[in-house]
Amino acid sequence: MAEKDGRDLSVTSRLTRKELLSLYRQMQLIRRFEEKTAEMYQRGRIAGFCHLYIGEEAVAVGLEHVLTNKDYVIDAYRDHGYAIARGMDPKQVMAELYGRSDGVARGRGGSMHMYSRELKFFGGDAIVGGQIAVSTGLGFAVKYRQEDAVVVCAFGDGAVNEGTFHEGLNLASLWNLPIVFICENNEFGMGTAVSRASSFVDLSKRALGYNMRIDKVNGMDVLAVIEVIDRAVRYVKSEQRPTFIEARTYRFRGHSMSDPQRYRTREDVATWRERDPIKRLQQRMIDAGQAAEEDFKAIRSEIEQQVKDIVAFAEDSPKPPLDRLTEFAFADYKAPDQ
Amino acid sequence: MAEKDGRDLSVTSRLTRKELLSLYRQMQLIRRFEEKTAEMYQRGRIAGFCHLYIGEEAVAVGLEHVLTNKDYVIDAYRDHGYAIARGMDPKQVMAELYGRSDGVARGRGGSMHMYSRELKFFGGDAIVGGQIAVSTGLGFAVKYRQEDAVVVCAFGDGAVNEGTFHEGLNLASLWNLPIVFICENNEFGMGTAVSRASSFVDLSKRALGYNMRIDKVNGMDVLAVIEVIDRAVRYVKSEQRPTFIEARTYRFRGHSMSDPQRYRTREDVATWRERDPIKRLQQRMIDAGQAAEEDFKAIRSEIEQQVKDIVAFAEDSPKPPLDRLTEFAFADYKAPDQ
Amino acid sequence: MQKISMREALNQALREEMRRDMRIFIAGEDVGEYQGSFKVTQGLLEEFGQQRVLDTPISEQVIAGLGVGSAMAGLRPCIEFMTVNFMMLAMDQLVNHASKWRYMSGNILPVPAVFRAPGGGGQQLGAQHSQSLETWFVHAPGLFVMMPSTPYDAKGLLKTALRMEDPVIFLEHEGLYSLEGEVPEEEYLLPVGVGDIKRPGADVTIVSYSRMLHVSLEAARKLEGQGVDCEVIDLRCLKPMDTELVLKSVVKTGRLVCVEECWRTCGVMAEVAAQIQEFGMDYLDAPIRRVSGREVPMPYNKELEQACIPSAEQVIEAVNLTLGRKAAD
Amino acid sequence: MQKISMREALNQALREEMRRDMRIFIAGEDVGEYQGSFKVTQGLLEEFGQQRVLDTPISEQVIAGLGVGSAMAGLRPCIEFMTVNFMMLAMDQLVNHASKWRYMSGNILPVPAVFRAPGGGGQQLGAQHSQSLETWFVHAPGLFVMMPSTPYDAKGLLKTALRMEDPVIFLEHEGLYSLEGEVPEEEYLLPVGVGDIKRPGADVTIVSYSRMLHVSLEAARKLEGQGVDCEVIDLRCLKPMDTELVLKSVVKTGRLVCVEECWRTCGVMAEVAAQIQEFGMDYLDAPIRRVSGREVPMPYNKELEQACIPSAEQVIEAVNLTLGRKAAD
Ligand SMILES: Cc1ncc(C[n+]2csc(CCOP(=O)(O)OP(=O)(O)O)c2C)c(N)n1
Ligand SMILES: Cc1ncc(C[n+]2csc(CCOP(=O)(O)OP(=O)(O)O)c2C)c(N)n1
Ligand SMILES: [Mg+2]
Ligand SMILES: [Mg+2]
Repeated sequence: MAEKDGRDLSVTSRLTRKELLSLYRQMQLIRRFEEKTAEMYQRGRIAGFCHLYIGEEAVAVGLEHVLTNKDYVIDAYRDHGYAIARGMDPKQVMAELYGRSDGVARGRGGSMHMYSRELKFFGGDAIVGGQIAVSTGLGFAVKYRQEDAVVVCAFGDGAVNEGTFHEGLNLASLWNLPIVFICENNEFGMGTAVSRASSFVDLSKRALGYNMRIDKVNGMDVLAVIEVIDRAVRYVKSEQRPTFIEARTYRFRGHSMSDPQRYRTREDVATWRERDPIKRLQQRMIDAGQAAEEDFKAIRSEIEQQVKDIVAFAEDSPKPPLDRLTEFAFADYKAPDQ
Repeated sequence: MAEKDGRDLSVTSRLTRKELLSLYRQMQLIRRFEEKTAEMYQRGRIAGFCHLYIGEEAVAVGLEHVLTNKDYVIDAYRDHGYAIARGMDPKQVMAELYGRSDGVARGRGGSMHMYSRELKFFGGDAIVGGQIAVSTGLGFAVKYRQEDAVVVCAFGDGAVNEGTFHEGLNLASLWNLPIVFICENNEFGMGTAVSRASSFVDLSKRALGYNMRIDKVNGMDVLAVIEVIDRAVRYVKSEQRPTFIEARTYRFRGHSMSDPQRYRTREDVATWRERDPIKRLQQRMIDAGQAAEEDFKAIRSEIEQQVKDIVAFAEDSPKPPLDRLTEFAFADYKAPDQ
Repeated sequence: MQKISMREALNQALREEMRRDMRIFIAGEDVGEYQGSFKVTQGLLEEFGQQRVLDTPISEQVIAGLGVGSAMAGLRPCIEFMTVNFMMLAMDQLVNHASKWRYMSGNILPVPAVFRAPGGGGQQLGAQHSQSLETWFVHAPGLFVMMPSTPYDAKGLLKTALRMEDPVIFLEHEGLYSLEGEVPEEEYLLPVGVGDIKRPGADVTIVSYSRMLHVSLEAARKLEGQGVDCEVIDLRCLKPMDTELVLKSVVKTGRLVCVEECWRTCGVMAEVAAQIQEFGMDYLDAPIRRVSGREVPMPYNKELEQACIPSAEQVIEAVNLTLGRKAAD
Repeated sequence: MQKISMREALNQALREEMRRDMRIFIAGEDVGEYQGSFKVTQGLLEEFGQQRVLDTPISEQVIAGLGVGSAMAGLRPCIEFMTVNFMMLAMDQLVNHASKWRYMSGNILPVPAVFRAPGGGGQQLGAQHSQSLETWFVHAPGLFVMMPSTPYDAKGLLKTALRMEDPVIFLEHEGLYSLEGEVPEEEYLLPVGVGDIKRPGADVTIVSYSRMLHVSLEAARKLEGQGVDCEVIDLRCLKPMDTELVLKSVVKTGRLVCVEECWRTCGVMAEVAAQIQEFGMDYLDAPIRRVSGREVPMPYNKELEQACIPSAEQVIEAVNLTLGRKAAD
């Protein structure tokens, strides 16, 4: 097992001020994007299930700092943050939430279904654990074509109990697929605490049965995430073996938009809010004299404008025309001879 | 982990000559039953898939030596040996293979589907790993009714790679279900060697992720099986926790009746035949002066007669009447009001 | 009579049966502490305790297997799938196991288990969360399938289901949980496989079930204004299916429109149409028409989604077609 | 022309397409070293190597997921399930994933994967191993479903399937692998969704597919002796389904008998019957009859099993019924 998170700072200690501010910017953008999403959901502009990434931003942002556009990413339904961190246009992500033609899935997908072929972002899977099975196919393709790339497959603590987790990790290990499995342990699968769903509370132990390298990281610390992912990606590429990482994190909001959250206390949430990954990075930079409060303020106000533009874009985007309802069901095949 | 198999002989050292001979008798009965089954299959009296237990007899017989009729057993499709060891009438098992009315499932089930309600034998599941999911329900019922019993769930090395294995072991551990999971590792799932299907070749390691007691046993030594199962059953009852056991064994015949067996050599099979569990027990008793060749010969000739009677019974059993084809599809409900 | 919601009716059914029969327990994802993702199991953990109301991990195969095994061992499991969409993960336990064990064992191991799940579309939940999969279960022998449209039917059928000796797939519609209706204070059960005439009429028969029953009733009300008197039949149970009742009605009306939310091809109404033309062709004055869910994965966008789900307008159009009041589309 | 078995025809299709397109690979349980449990992949490991012919663990969900993911990433997986019965374990990957991804992603992530499986009854394999599950796939939008009855069709359709841009469920019948038939030496493809008249006739239309096509032909031969001239149509593709061809035939014959091995309720032929009565009622001189698999879990006993599978006698009886030559049963 690799060293504990944050101990080895060989990668992040070399990050420039600009790079650090960029991490801040991305996390803050996701945060504000999600807050805006919640607001527009309350106002009835967005509907369906909608799972916010607030509190967990360091995982996707740290991850994407390491990945390149050669790499592949697949995720569950809590995917807005992943899509934005991957580099997808937040306007198009918002337009998808609005169900509009300019949405990444042209309004067909919705909150749980963000995709980009160019950016190799494969979703957005609303079936818990489904993407783990799919990720083996991505990993196989990378290996088959001998690409210099890794596949990252992210899922929640709840997904660890699905059969797909087991079948997927076994196959990945057996076939030496270049996959980084990341379990975002945010302590709950909907209203069920990890201790009430998993035979080990320490989820990294759930991967013991696959002859696979295991690592853990504090998912509230973007620099720790970068270190651990960097090591993971280098390991996967050099050894041509998959790896499993447990990221400890927390969602500050409910599971989706209508969650009374009786399964946890306000104090629990408050405790975790103190570990806010955005504040943490800010404080760290201030303490190290790398930036001042003004710098962050400036970024935040830029983002305010950006988020306004994002919403305006979605508001203006046309609805998909009704007469194109069945388009995309299939490729265009010649109609059967009559 | 418990001690290695065969080391602690606290239980089997107390076995009487009579008990030991009874173990021999049961293994030999299963062996001859299966050989007869193969013969009658070749003669077209039995059809469909037919998986013989030859070579693996020590596992079911050792197991059943420890279990009582309070306990529950569920197994896969290689189930003739389990059914007989459980105490089911071999005549009715054979009649089932013949598809006759006196069969344990009245000719509806066939080779892969032996059952007995009285003896709490739940099958007989032809879906690899399916019985692992079902066994959690048996375990739950035992616990719910606070019975002084365990559930034994047996499956092959191939089943370890199914999602049901993962979901089942996690739930059993999480809910403290009284289940003994036995993996009969006979080195192959059909034509696929364990090393080509599992990320750990040591299958006991595949259970590491469930916070569960793990044990191993030489499944070719009936006494070792008894020791290990005895410990397991006592553990499950006293701790109210499940346990996992890997039994190393080998099938001397093909996977089912039409298997060219290109995936292994004659030498491999010959090596394992030297470890024949029946011969092993016989030799051990002879070496210990507990019995002579004559004793075994007498038993074998009794069994010859018994097997003849078994076949005669099946041959004479009537075929299920055609007009009762849809019987048993449902309980008898009142027809809808007209 | 009390006027209660479908949600409450189901809750009462569970509560009453659990009081009656200690063998019944409930298990599923978030059915306990969270009170059920659609709150059908609200308060049951409190009343019956952790031993009888169990939150499971997200492990659909083993949730189903828990039902199969415990039922074979003599309990009466009532398993909740968070939605029908996830039953896909459990098809093997439901169809290779639950539906077959009684027969395959020559009648010695029945599986008296109820598998409940909410489903259907209309909430903009996207393609993986808006399905109506009843057809798959109806197709498989050995399963009973119930799909009620009113609080009264829901309570009576669920209570019946929990007393049956065979596996029952009990499907609820997410869009109906808040629907209110009259339910007797005193105990009652409903028979298995018996449809119900929800609105008598003379001109055209409309057959439906679950949420589409209400769409059919809406269409019937509107058609009344146009002088068309529709008889609206609720199948309630899909297996066994009371096509006798439909046939009787068709003998009277000579016209049949079938309304379902599920996909058309090989859907529930394909069976109704196939049977009615076989046994009632002489009585039919027009071809049987089906109004079904559009055959695409459900789109998220609201207007697109609504266009996929049968509407009263579509039902009216189909009725008019069978009456020859407009040209075929 | 060569005369080869269905098994060999399928093997040729795989071989030719794999030579043509490096993106194609084969994966499944025992497809490589064991040469396939029904020997369809015989010799392919030898020719194409371990990189392109892969034995998998017994993990149906991930076998299907491997197909979905690699197809989205640009490969052309040809996944073999050991039998269709085990596809139940993969329904979520096939229907919640493969069938939906193109649409759900607004057309950016198609899933060009072929999922093959043998199936059907008649070998005394018992209830869990004798099923015909095509209906489930036909019901789900986003999937193509092929189910050929001859070596010629099998080869042409499988080659086509491997060149398509969408997921194809390709179902083979265990009872047909050894069936021989003429197959051209030169390359050919078959169009998608086009049925085939396997025997022209004037009096009654019999529609079928897969092994039941041969039972239908046998019935037609026998009926010829009784002076009845049957047209026998092979659907070949079940989705899209060439009901146009059936309708055209019914316009001519006025009578239709549908023959399927799967369970009747909501089966493939329920759809055919529902469509033909809708669009062809005016041409029908008698109700459409279905001959289907009996609705029980398949029994092991040979006579019971045979009684569950449609026979030529049953088809003849149904044809006679539509001709009014005997009273309805
Ligand atoms: C197969 C399946 N079962 C159940 C659900 C319903 N469901 C949606 S999210 C969720 C909780 C998942 O928790 P986790 O994996 O921890 O992810 P998180 O939401 O915490 O990010 C559940 C049970 C589903 N979508 N898919
Ligand atoms: C779900 C499922 N997949 C595939 C099969 C086909 N199959 C039958 S037995 C078998 C091999 C199982 O091997 P193992 O679990 O080691 O048991 P063994 O036969 O060695 O006793 C396979 C793949 C099946 N019956 N069920
Ligand atoms: Mg979680
Ligand atoms: Mg094995």
